[in-house]
Amino acid sequence: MKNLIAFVLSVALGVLMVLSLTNNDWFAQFGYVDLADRVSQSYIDKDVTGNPGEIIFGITSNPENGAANIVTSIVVDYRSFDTLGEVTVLFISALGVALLLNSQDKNKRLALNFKPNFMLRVGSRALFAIILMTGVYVILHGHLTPGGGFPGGTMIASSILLLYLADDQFRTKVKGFKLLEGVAGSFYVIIGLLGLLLATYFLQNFLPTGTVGDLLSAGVIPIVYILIGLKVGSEIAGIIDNFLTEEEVSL
Amino acid sequence: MKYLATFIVLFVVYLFLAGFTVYELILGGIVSAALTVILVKYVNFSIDWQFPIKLVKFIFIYLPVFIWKLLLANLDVAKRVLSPKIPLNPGIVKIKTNLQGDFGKLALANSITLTPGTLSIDVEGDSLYIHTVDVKGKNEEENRERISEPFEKILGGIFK
Amino acid sequence: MLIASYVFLVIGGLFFLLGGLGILRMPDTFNRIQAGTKATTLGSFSILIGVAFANPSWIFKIIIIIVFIVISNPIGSSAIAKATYRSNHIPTNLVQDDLAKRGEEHDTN
Amino acid sequence: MIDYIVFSLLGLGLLFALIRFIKGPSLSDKVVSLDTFNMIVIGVIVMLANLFKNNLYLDIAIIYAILAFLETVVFARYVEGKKDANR
Repeated sequence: MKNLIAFVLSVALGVLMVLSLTNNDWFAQFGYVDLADRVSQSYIDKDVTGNPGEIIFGITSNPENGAANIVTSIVVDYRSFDTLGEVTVLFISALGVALLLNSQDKNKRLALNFKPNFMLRVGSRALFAIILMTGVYVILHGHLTPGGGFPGGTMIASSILLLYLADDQFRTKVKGFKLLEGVAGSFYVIIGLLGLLLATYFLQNFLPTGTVGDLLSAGVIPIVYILIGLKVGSEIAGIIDNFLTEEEVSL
Repeated sequence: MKYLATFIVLFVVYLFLAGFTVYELILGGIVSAALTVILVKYVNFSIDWQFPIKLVKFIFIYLPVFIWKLLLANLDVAKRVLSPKIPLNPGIVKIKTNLQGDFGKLALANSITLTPGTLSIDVEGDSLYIHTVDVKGKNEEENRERISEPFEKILGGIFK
Repeated sequence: MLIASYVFLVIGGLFFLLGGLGILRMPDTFNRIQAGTKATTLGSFSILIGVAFANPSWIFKIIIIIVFIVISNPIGSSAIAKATYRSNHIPTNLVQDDLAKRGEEHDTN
Repeated sequence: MIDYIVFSLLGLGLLFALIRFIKGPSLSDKVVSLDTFNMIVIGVIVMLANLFKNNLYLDIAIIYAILAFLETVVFARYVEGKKDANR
């Protein structure tokens, strides 16, 4: 009985799919697509000859997208929805690692049978600040210099990895990471919705773009990059913590 | 006091990386203050009212000695590497130090690594284990006099 | 100014070359660590100072890089040395070994 | 002209470190040569910054220095944990 229902349902679904593909206005015949229906008209109208002029670092103000770094302007502005998906993929993989490696709440640090070097232990406490600040700098200047949220977040996570390697008693607050991750992810969506409200579409840049090359330019891009950096950093730090802890055996 | 030291370190690193404009100053201040509150447990920077004097001592007394020793070390390495038969008499020796603070010992160990023919392997309590290319001293005192004496005198004045 | 920059750059390149040669020619691991660490630290020092002479406005970033390298390079090499010592790869040509004589309680594996 | 000289010196250094990396009888020899290799690459990046007159390369140099240090530490901890992995 169950099999029969499943069979009927899948056949019906297949028929619907085929019908919708063959005889539908949205899926035109091969070669007969009208791009104006599928892509926003403003992007089609734009061409090289309509360029208002050169973009000069530090002089040009209020361009369409204020980021001096072209990769950033594509990743976080034009294809920001894609980036939201990437961040979600990272979140899901972190969740999978957490599910696989520790199913309980109470975990203790994996005991290694060798002590860390003294110089490494003391030096990492000093170098930690430099590494972390460099990560923050990379995140905050994502729209001006090479870098951005993903490498900066990874550097923050690697500073925490350094502390884990250099001190065999060290534990971070995993709860704080989870909270930070959730807050950053939801703020990303909220910014997207604000773009939908204040401008026309999801994740649109709704702040003024400023002068190219200034710290406060490129509208919403730095904010999004800060959120991405926090999210990536906390996720990777959480993964590192998962790998270096073990379940507390309570007999 | 610990908060102030952490804040200063973070702020200076940020400013050196980002440059000295007004926006950077404001943003760096905010970010460093926020991070200071979070991180103060994990770092152990400390500061007191003598810090400027120590910094001046560090730059003008310690650094020239350090750079001179680093140059000598490299000439020593060059001499060893370029001679057709490499002269070696290696060993691991243990020397005592009088420095107390963790950073003082770290600075001493780092300086020893970068001076001619020595490489600090580990520090335990107040004894340093050092691999040296050429064991000359017969006992601990002689080794100490040869390896760590010049730095210990200077660092003792800076890190107590 | 430019002459000083050139001098420092060439010195830095020579010391980097010396580091590579030391890594290649030294007979055991500890000596390789020594040669590599010293030569690359002074080499990067010298190249960075040369670049700072050529472009004086970059001095602050260069200071950060120098400070990081001078702190991190000896620490890294000491970590490798400790690891080499512990992983049963002690060179047999040591004439004296004080690290083996220390208390047994540190040798927990 | 001076750039050619410095780059060729750095390239020779890289070559020697690479030979030791391939030859290196034990794992820690390979880690040491990798450390030296990374430091020389930092020198190359700084030289590129000087050549192109663009200080964005210095950002890359500092990030590379940080990652090289972390790599050294991670490998050192790995070698330290393996008692007989070093042959």
